[in-house]
Amino acid sequence: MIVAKRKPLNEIAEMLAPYKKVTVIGCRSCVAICLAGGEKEVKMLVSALKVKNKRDGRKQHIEGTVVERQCEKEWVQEIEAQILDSDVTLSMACSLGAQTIGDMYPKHLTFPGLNTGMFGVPEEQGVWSEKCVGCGNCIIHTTGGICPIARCAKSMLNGPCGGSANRKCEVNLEVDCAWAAIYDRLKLQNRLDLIESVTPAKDWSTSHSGGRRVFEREDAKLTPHQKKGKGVT
Amino acid sequence: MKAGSNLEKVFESGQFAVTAEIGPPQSANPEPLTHHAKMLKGYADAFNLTDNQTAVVRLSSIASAVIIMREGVEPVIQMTCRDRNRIALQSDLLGAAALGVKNVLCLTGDHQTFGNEKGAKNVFDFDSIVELQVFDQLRTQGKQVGGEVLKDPPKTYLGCAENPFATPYEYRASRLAKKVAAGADFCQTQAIFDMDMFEKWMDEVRARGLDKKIHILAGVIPMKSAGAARYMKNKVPGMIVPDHIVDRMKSAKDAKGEGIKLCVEQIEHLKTVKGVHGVHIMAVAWEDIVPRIVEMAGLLPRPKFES
Amino acid sequence: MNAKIQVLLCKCCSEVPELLNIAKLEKLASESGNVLSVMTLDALCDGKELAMVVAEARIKEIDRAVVLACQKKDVSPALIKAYKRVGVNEHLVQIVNIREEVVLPHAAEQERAQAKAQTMLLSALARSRLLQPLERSSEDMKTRNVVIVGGGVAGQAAAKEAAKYGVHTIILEKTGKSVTAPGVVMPHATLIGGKGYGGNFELKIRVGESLEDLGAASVVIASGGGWSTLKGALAKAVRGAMPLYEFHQKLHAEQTSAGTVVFMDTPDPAGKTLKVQDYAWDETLETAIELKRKHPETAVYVIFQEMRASGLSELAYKEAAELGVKFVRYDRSATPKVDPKDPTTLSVKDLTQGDELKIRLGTMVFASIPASPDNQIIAEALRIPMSVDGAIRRGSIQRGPVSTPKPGVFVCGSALFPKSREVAAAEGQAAGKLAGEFAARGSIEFGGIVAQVTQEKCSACLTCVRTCPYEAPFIGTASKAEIRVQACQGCGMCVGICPSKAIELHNYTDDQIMTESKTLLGGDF
Amino acid sequence: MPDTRPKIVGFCCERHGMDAAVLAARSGKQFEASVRLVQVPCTGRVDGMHILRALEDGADAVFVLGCLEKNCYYDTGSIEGRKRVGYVKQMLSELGLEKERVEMFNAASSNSWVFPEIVAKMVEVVKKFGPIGGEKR
Repeated sequence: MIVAKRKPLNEIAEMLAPYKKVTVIGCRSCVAICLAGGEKEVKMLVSALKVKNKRDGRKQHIEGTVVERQCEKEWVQEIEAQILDSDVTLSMACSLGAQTIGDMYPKHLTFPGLNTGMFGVPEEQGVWSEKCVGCGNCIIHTTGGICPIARCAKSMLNGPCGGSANRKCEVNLEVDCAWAAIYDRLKLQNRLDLIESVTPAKDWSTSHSGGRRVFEREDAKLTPHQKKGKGVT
Repeated sequence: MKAGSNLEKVFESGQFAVTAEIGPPQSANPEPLTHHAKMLKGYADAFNLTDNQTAVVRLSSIASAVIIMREGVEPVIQMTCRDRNRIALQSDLLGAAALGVKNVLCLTGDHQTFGNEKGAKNVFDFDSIVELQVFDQLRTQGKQVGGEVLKDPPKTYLGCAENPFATPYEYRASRLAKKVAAGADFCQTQAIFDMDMFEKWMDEVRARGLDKKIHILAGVIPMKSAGAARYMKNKVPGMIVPDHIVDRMKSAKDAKGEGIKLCVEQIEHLKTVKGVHGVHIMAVAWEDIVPRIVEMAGLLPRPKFES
Repeated sequence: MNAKIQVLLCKCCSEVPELLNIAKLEKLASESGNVLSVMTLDALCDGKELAMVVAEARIKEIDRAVVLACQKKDVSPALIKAYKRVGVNEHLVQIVNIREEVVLPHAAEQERAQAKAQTMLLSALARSRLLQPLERSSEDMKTRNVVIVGGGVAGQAAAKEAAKYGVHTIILEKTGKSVTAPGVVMPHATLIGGKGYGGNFELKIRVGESLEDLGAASVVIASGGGWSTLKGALAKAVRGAMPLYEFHQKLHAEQTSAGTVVFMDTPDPAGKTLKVQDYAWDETLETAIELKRKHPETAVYVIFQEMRASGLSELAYKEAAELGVKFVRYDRSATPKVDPKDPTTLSVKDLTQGDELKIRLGTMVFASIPASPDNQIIAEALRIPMSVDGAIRRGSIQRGPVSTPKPGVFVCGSALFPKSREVAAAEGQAAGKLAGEFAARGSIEFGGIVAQVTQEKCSACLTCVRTCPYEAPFIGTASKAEIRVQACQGCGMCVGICPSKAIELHNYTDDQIMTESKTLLGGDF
Repeated sequence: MPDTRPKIVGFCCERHGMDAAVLAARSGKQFEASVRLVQVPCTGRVDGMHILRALEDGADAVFVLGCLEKNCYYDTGSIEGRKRVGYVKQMLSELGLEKERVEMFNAASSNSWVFPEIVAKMVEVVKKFGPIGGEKR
C-alpha cells in the first residue's frame, strides 16, 4: 500500500497561516492504515492547529472531515461544498488524493498535509518498509521473491555489492542486504543456479523513467454511450 | 572576465557573436571532429559540442571539446542533466575546466525515449536551472551543492538555452529570467523561423530588462529540403515553422540554395533585433555550409583577441 | 430521547456540608436541564435512605442518576441494586466523588472547593445526558473442563485444588511419567493451539501422534522451566555437568558420585541469556543443605554473581554456611573458567576474599533455569504474552498473582520463573482454585461497557486486532472489524488507537469524554 | 479573579489512577484545587485528541494518570497511554508549544503521596509557561 508520513506540524501551520478558513480532509484508505491521515489524525491535527492558533492569537476557522478514498472523484464530490466553502484545503491523503482534489477544483487551493513516501509493507504495528518502487516490470520470480530494485540501495541486478558486511547494507547497517536475503531464499528454494546467470541491463522504459504512466484497460473503460451526463448525443 | 573565453570576449567587446554546432560522431573515431574543426576554424567564435543529442549515444562532449581544441578552435560543451547526477555533473565541470574548456551550456536534456537507448533509466537529479545555479555557485564561491568548498574553483562561462516557441508561451520569458537569476551569461535560442513570434518574445525580454543581463544568441537552422522544413514543422516538439517557409522551400528549384538564402535572410533580420547579441547556427549534419552562410551574412572576419 | 435525571447529594455523614454549600448545589442541580429530582441525603452508604430515593425515582419516572458522594466502590452496589428495581439502568448511575476529589483535599479553600464541586456537578449532568442504557448478557460454558498444562508439582496441586469446585480437571503431561492427581491425566499430551475466550476455549492438543480438540472453561499453565535446555560453554566443557533438577533427583535416589560438588549460577556466566532472578537460589540452597546433611564429607561450593535468596530462604543460606557449604562470589569481568586441557579444575576469582581458587571438580550443578521452549507454543496457543526472557508473563497483580492477562488462563510454578517445589505447589494450588472457581460458574457474563465498531468507518487496518490484549477485535466476514464481546474487557485501548475512529466504547465515547472535560474547564477555577 | 488560576485536566484510569487520587485525599493530603479529573476505564482509552481538545477548551496543562506499566489492570493499557501522550508531546513540540504541558504519570493505588506530587508538578508547569496564548498568571 501507499505509505505516507505527516509533514511536521510547523510546516503545515506555516502553509495554512495566511488563510482564514481551512478544511482538513483525511482518507480512509492507505493513509488511514499507515496511521498518517485517517480520521484520528485529522481530528488531532485540527485540534493541535487550534491550540497553536490560540497561542498565537490567530483567528482561523479549521474543520476536518474524512472521505473513503480521496484519489477518486466520486468520494471527493460528496464533500464538495465543504471544500469550496474554505479558503484552502489541507489534504491528509497521499499526494494522489491531494492532486485529485486539486484537479477537480483547479481554482481552489489544495495543500499537502502528508509526505507520500513509498509502496510499503506494514511489517508490524508502526513499522512500514519499502519493498517495491513500481518499476513496471517485475522480476522477483528470478530473485527468490525479493525485489532488489527496491530493497537494494543501488538497485543492483546481479548480486550483492562489495560493501555488504555481516549481511547488512553498507548504506544502513540496520537494513538487511537485499542480496543476502535473495541468496538465502534461493538456497532455500534450491534455485541457486539462478545466481550464476547474468541479468542484462534492465529496461526502465516501463518505470517512471519512461515518462508518466497511464494504464488503461479497454474492456473496463466505459464507452461514451455508457457514460452519464456528457455522453455522445 | 569570468572565464576569459573567446566567446566571452566577443560579447564583452560588444560585437555580434557567431557560434555554430558540431555534432560529435556516433563512433570512437575523432576524425569527423578534427575535419569539422579545421574546416570551420575562423568562421565562428565558438563551437557547440552536443551532449548525446536527442539521447543518441555519441562521443562525449568533453572529449570532443578537447579534440577540437587541438585544432585551435574554441568549444562550448553542452552538459545535460539526463545522464548524470550532481556528483557527475560537478565532477565533469571540474574536469572540463581542467582540460581548458571555458564555455559550458547547461541543458536539462532530451528524454531518452527519443533516442536509441529507450530502456535507459534517466537521472534528472537537476534540471537546467538548478544546474546553472549549482555551477554558478561552484565558479563564484567554489562551493558544491552539498556545501563543501573547493580550493580552485572552475573558471567557466555559463550558457543556457531557451525556446520562445514552446508552450505555455507566457512562461518563456520567465524561464529566461530564472536562468539569468541562476547565473547564465549567455543564452542560445531554439531555431527561429517565426520571426514575429520571436520578436514578441524579445519584446517581453527587453521589457524585463533581461537583454541587458544576458547575451542572447538567436538560433538558426539552414534547411536542405522542403522535407526538412515539414519534418521540423510537424515532428519536432516546440518548434514552429510557418507555412510560408515550408511553401518557399517546396516551390524552390534549388532547395539547398533556397535554404541557405533563407538562413542568411534570417540572420540579416536578427542582427536588427534589439537585444540579440549574436547568432547560433545549427547546421545539423550539414556543418560544411556554415562558412558560406557566415560569409554571406556579412559576419566575416571574426574578431581576434590577444590572448 | 429525553433524559430524566435524579441528582443525589450525599452529605457523607456531614463531612460535605462542613465545607460546601449544599443549598447552592441543590439549586444548581434543580435549575439544570433534564433534572427532575434533587435529593440531599445524610449517608448514602448506610442504605437507610435508599427506599426514599427509589420511591421518588419511581414517581418521577427517573431513568438516570447523578450521585455526588464518595468513591464509587463504596456507594454503588446497593444503590445500583435499588435503582435496578425501579428500572434505572446500572450504567446510567453516575457517581461523582465529591468527597475525595473536593471536600478532603481542598479543605482550606472553601470558595474554590465550592466552584469545583459545582463544575463537577454540571459536567456529570452533561455526561449523564449522553449516556446510553447498556445490557449485559451471559453465555453458558460448553464444558466444565479445567485444562492443566503440565503434570509436575504445580500442575498436580492445581488439579487437586480445582477438583474441589466440582469441575473436570484434565492434566496434559508431555512425558510419560506418572502423575498423581484427580480427574483425567493425559500422558504424552501437549497443548499446540487454540481459540476462544475465558469460559469457552477450544484447544488443540497433541496426544502421542494424534491431534485432538479439547474444550476448556479455564486453563492452568503449569509447564515448568526449561531444565532440559541447559546450554553454555561451561556445561559443555565439564563432563558430568547437570542441571539442579537432575542432581536433585540423583540425590534422592542415592546416585550421586563422590567428589566435590559445585553449584553454580549459570553455565553461561559471561552471557546475557539469563537474568539473575532466573536462578533457582532457594532450591540450590535446599539441595546443598540436603547434600551436606547426607554426605557431610563432601566438599560443597556455591558459586554466584549475585544471590537472591528471598524471604525465609535467608535462613537456609545461614544454615548452609553453618553446615560448611562454601560460598564464592565472582564478578562478570572475571568469570570462572575450566582449563580445556584439564576439565576437572575450575578456576575462579573470589570477589570477597580476593584470591584465585582452584577447585577440583567432581560434579558441577547449574542453578539457572532457562525458560522452557514450550512456553512459546503454549503462549501462542492461548494467545497470551510472554516476558522478554521467554517465560509466561503474569497479568496485573490486581487480577491475582497467578493470573495471566487473559481471563480464564492462570499460570503457576516455574513457567513464570524458577522457584522451589514448595512455592510451585502453593502457586499451583492458587491457580487451581481460581481456575476451578472460574469454571464452576458455568456461564460467562459480558457486555455493558464494551467496544463497538462502526463498520462503515472501518479500514480493516488490523490496528485494533494487534493492540487488544484480549483478542476481542477480529476481522469478520464482512472484512471489517468486529468485537468479540465475550472477550472484551472494556478498556478502550482499541478505541483510542483506531486510526479511522471506527470504534467507540459504550459510555466512554469521545463525545462523552470530551463533553466532560469541556464542561469541567468551563467553570470557575 | 478566577481566571488567574491554573487550569489542569487529568485523565485518570478508574483503577490505580483514580485510586491513587482517592487514597491521597483519604490520607489527608491537600493539593491545588485547580485540577479537574476525567475518569476513563484505562489510559489506553485516552486519545491524543482528548488531550489536545482539553488544551483547546482552556486547559493550561493536561496529565494522564494510569497504573504502573508493569501492573496495569488491562495489561498493556498504560503503555498505550504513555505512547498517546508521547505523540501529543511530539505534536506540540512541532508546533513550538511547550510539550511539558502534557504529561503521563503512573501510580500505584497504595501510594498516597504520588497524586499530590503530580498536581504540584503540573501547577509548576503552568506557573512556568502561563496560559496558552495569554499573559502569565
